[in-house]
Amino acid sequence: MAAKGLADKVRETQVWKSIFRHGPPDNARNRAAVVAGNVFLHLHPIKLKKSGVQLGYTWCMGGLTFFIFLALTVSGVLLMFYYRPTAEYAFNDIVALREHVPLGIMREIHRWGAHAMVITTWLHMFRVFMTGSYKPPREFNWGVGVILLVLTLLLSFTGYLLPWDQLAIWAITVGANMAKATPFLGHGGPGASLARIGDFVMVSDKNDVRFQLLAGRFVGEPALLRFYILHCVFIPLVVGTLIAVHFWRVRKDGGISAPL
Amino acid sequence: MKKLEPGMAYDTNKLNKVFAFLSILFLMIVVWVFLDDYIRPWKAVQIEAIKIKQEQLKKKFEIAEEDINKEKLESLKKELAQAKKGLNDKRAEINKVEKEIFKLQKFLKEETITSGILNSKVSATNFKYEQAQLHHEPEKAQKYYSMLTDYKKGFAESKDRMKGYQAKEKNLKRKVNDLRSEVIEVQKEINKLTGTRDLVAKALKQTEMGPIFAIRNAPFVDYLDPTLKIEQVVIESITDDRYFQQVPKVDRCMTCHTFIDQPGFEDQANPHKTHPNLDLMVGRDSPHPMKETGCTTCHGGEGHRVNDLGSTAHTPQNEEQRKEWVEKYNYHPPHRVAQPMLKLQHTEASCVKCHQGVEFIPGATVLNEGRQNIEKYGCYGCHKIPEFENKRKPGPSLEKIASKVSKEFFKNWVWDPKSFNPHAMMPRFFEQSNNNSKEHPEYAKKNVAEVNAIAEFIWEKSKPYRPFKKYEGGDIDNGKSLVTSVGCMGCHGVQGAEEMSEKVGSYAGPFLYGTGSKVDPDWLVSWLKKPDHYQEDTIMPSFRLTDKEASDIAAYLLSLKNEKFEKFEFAPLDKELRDEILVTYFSAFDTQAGAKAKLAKMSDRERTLELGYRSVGKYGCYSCHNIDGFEGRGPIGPDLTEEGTKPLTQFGFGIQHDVEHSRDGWITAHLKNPRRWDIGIDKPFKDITRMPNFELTDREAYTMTVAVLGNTSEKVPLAGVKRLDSNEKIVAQGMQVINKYNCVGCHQIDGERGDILAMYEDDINEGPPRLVGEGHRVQFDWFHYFLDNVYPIRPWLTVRMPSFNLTDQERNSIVSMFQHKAKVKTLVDRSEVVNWAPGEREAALQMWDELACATCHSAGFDAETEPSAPNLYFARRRLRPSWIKKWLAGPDKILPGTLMPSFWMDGEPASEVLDGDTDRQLDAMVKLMYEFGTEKLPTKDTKFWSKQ
Amino acid sequence: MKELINWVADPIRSFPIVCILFYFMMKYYRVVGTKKFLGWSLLFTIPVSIWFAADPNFFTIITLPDNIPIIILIVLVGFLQWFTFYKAALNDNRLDQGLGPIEGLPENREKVWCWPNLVYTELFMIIAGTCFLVVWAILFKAPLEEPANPTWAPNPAKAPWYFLGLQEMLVYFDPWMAGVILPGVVVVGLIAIPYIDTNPKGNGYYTIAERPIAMWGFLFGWLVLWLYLIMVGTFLRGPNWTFYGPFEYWDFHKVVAEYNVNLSEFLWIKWLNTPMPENMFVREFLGIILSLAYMLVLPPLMGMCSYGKKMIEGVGQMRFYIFVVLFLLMMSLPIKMVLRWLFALKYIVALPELELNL
Amino acid sequence: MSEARQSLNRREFFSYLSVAWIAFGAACAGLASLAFRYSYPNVNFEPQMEFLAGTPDIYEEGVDERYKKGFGVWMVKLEGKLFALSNICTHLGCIPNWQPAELKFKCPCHGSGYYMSGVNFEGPAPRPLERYKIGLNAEGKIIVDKTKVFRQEKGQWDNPNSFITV
Repeated sequence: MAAKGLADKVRETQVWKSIFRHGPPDNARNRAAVVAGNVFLHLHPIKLKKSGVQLGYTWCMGGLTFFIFLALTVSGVLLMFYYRPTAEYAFNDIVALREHVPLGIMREIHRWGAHAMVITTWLHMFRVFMTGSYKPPREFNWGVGVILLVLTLLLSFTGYLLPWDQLAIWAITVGANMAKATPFLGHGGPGASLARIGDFVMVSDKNDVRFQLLAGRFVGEPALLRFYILHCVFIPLVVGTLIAVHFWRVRKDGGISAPL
Repeated sequence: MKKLEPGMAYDTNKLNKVFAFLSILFLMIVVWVFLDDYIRPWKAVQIEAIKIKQEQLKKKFEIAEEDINKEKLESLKKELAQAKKGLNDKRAEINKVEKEIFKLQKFLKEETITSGILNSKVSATNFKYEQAQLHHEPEKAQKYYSMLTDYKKGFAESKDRMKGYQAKEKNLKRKVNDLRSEVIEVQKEINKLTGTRDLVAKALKQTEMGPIFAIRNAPFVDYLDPTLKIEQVVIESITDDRYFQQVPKVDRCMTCHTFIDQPGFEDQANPHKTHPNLDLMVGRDSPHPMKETGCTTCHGGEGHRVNDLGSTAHTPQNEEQRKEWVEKYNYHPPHRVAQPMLKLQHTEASCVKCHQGVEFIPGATVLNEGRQNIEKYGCYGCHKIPEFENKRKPGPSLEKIASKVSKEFFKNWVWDPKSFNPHAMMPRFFEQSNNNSKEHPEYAKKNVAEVNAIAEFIWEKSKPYRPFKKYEGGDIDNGKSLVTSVGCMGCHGVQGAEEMSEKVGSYAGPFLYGTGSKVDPDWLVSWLKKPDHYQEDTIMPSFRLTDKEASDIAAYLLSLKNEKFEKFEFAPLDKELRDEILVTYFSAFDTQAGAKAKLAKMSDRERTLELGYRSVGKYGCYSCHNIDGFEGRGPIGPDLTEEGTKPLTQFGFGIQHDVEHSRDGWITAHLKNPRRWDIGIDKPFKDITRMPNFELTDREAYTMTVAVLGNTSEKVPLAGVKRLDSNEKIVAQGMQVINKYNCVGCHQIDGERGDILAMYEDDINEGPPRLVGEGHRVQFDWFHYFLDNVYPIRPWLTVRMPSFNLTDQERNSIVSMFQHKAKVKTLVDRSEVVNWAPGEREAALQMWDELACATCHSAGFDAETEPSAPNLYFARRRLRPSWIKKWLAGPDKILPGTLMPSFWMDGEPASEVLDGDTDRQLDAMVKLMYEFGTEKLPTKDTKFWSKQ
Repeated sequence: MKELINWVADPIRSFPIVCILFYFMMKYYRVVGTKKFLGWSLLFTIPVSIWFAADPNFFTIITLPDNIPIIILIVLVGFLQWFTFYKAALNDNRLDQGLGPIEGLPENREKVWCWPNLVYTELFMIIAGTCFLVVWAILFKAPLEEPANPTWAPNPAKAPWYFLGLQEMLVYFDPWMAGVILPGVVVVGLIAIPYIDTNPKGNGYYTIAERPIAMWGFLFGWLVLWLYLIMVGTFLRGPNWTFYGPFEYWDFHKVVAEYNVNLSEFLWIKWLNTPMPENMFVREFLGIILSLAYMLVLPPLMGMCSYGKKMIEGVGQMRFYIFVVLFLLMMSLPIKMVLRWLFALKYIVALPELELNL
Repeated sequence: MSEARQSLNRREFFSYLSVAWIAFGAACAGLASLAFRYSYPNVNFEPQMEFLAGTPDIYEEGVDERYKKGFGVWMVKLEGKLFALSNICTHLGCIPNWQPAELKFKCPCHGSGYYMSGVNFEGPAPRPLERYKIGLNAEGKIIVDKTKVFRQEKGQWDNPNSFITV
């Protein structure tokens, strides 16, 4: 009784009231208020279809993907405190992260989280297809989702280079060489050999898409910096924006899908 | 006012108008961004360069066109037409063969596939077979083995067939070629004739600025494959310091200095000029190629910037050029740049960044001169200067000074050395702009007290010395001729021979001026006879003078008087001022009262000596002179190790407005008058600038500035510096000894210096021998012996090789230096008996007569004539046989202007003996020289060497 | 036995097997989608997995830290695929009886409060997810190899695991197809799905019977062409991208007998017995015609057959042809694979002069 | 009627709104293209893979080793062709030696042997040595570009960039 009394007392303080503008969510009014009045929760509807909370229906893969995205953002920001994207330091900093930097699993969380996010994204898409949830009125949101899937892969791919070890540079080399083969835009692709006038080579290893990606003809320090920026700033910004669109459309398209 | 729709705050049309206006503005600004980004000054420069190149190529094209033999070309063209006509007749045949070749392709391709398949099967089966062997499965292995054998057989057969087809193809192709040979040959001839022109034409075409050029360099698409672009070199081995990180140097100078490394543009104006010294710098085959050395390594400046003359930190050579640049390029001096470019005339300063540990840097004439001047004036005595560490003190020792000069002389000398000896190298401390008696009478009086005290102090410390000889008079004229002929002038200038002294320009020893008014006669004779009797570590050598010679020289030197100076009377010690100065010293750590009390406890003599001690310390006398009680004190002047990168703000320019506000401006001004910074500034006596005035000439100040500017904090990584190899290290060490004893004052070593030779312009053979490839010439054990026991080799010379006071280590260094310089380090086995081939000796003797060797090399052969060439009896001991041979073959090539005739000029035989074979003749003569040495040296009494 | 598995695992054999398995799984999904089937297959799979893992070579490969996610993915997909069939079978049985799907039952359509139902579910998943990630991070160190060295490449040099399907395609296609066109088609195709699939049924519940084409097509691409190829690329490709069985040691020196021949070489040398023409388009005319026919002639033909007609009626010309083109592009991969294995065919169109090989 | 509509259309076309959108769109496109251009640096710091190798007439028939040290290239003049041959053994990357007496390249590590043309004929080497891109510049000097390799087994040695006719 005393504890309850204490909780009530806390609830009655001005501080508490200033933050939570409603009583305990044990009645309809407060349950609505707790969701609608909270900036973090207000993306949710106040009430939703039961299937939306059934793991057997949603597998919670979308939610997990978002959670992992947040976890990756936090761990990624923390990693940035100790990591310098330069040829001299990148590798040593990674070694430092596992050898002496406090919370030595930060990089592991980030890396395995990245893999996990790829998996959950795929499975999310798998589930959405299985329940036919891309069907009208959710066609557009499915498209946004596919783009998010591609961006997730790109996020993971750009992050792959940052440890600056053999695994990193050769995986990126293999990946970047595909860009080389882009028709007309990569110097090893179909049509590239046609794009020249005399000495003027319009598609060469110095100006094709691979060069744009790597800022060089091979995976070197400029590529490291470029991938770092893409990985830490550019793609996350785009992904964050698209996630907002994605969530907004889930609400606007009638919440989690269900039979008509 | 128009009525708006309900719910509308603005009229839609109005909104559209504003939107349109802003959008157009936006668009225009975007266009501006494009242009701003696109228009860069270096592009204009590059276009200019292309035009220059075009002009040049056009001229070349015309010349090439003219060079073509038109008639021949015409006839060849006709021939070609003829041949082509002829080809038509063979067309059927050619077609037939070509068809065969085409048919053959099928077999070739088929066989390629077959052998490819078999090859892959061989490899795969081989792997399986090896795996079976590895896992001890003999049955499987057996199976695979037989398969492998089959495949291998098949593969070998296939390869064989392939070779057959290939041979066939080759044959057929040759056939076609044979059929066409006439046309091909003529075409080749034509190509040969027009080749140069065609190549120039091709190059000319590349300089065209047509539509493709425009597209390649158009905004936005100029990332594809631009022709106008920033050029750069990245030099890993030379770095710039960026917050303790050494980052590779990046130089983009060649973006505008387009032809800097290409010969043929020497006459262009900058920036299109070729580097003036491509053989040494920048050139691809030079020791400093652009890609490895860069530009700012030597010139300084901001190599990675390309925007304009100012931001790249170009520095004009002089005011004139600055004005020109301002006019032409809107030049503004570099702002916020740590290291602006060195002025062109100071560029050599940078050599020392990479060339360390050597006395001379070949090619760096100004720098070498500057260093020589530093050596001459002994700057390193007071300042720490790289490459001058651990040198002997530049001034003479004062430890026994009392026996050499009088105290009165000493004071007057210290006060103003130049008033006694206009050539004195001792700088002037007093009567300067910040302490002269006119403007600062009180300071000058205090200076007088200081000098008095210094003299007292030095005399107090001076150890007794008793000259071992008495001066008893001598022949002045003979003395003078001795001074100018035995070699004194290699180190000393001499009063009475001023013109010659200036020509020689020696500085290792003091200019002998007014000596009679300076030194004690007994001391002088003793010193001349045996310098190290007075000072153990002197570099003054002994000339092995006879008593008469010494007396005569002394007589001459004593006859040189400076009467005016003699009459100077130095003001006596002002005790009050002395005490005042001392109180200032004492009160540095004490109250005035305390200082005075301390002073009161001292006796009069003690006070004088205390001030003397303090003053020697204050003026740093001990930095240049050995003074008892100051051993091990650090140099008094600031460290100049990093003077070249000292921030400009750390230079005090005082109120000197006419001094250029730059590092080199300050240094030059400072060297010319160090005290100028005090002008117009109120400083207490104890704080006024103390650096003395050397009264340098402009040239000296300039060269020394260059030498000082090179000492920077920039650290070139090991990979970038010139690292001396084991040979060069030994040479550098030896050169230090050579410089210490000023050997180069007399001897020219492989073309360097030999100052005294200036006296022998009429006949260079009368001067000290020039040492060219000396390490090859002489045997090193002889050399060793000689340095320790000098004896005359060339009896006709009046100039003498003196005996130096060398340590073993120094002698070793000299000998090994010559050996390593000549890269000949072997010992000659002198015990070997001369081994004559049949008839060779007779031939040698015949040549000896024919060539009349004994005319000059008469010593031991011809009593009648005075020898005018070295005594050949010493050859065996002294010279290397291989050198003798080289010498005989072309003495002129080794010592231009030598009296020795070139008998075997250009490999022609000198005689008919030995079948007129030059090589054999030379060998015979070398043997003869060696045979002479086995005989005992004939004296006047013994018989001359005979030919039996 | 292990040798047999090694032999079977070669894509030449395992790809058809996987295809056949896929066919039966889809056809008998109602059998697969039972708890009994799950029980039996677990009973079979678990000991077999243990037996597999007992092999040192196999164990080495699967326990590479970067391969752990694939294992997790396989387990999850295996279960979720069964779960899908299970749910779909339940629904389809109900639909057969004329009942609606389970998800459409009134108790499932009931609206519930977000707080605490959804918020708590999310919280639980966050906690569980965090625990899972932390445990994973503690148990397995993130991989770190030698410092980057551009002068020597590790062999094999593999892309990140999720791209290994694409890298595996490189065996059969040139990079411009495998690395650019096909992935591009996948993305475009995925985005296009809702606009092509106009079947209104199956929206919001698990079913296979009501949308067979979508299910067969998607699952074939997802399971066989994407996941299977990733597994091959990860577990079965060793040095020099040579095939290695699951129990095989990755011997650097292994060589496989392989020599591939272009279609044009077959045509001119083998069949016509003449030298190859010099003009490259004449040389490759058969391949060019075949490729063009595949992409341009086949779709109208398919539109003319009865099934195609029916589909056109249902979804319209535009959607049908887009679908067919995407489908044909997807099928080009298995077709090329089969051609390679059967005829050692290298390129259908070989124009190295233009870097255009197909 | 239709004329009036046309004129209306024209007026609409030149209306402030359309001008505004066109200008706005063009400006945005311009900025986007600048952003694209921004991704291509104007200089790059990659090591130089090209070098000048004199004029063709300095080479004699056979193997020339002057660019082996420093650039890792043999210049080979053979049957009217001059080409730049890589000096990296295709087996395990050792550096073979040129043996003028036997007219072959022999790898000291595992004994792979190559003909003067670069084709392997003995030892474990799996394929011929690679050739580099070679060409003439405007001054008639040879440029060797090591970024582009030509491999015999891929039939690339017929590529006109892989040799100079002399």
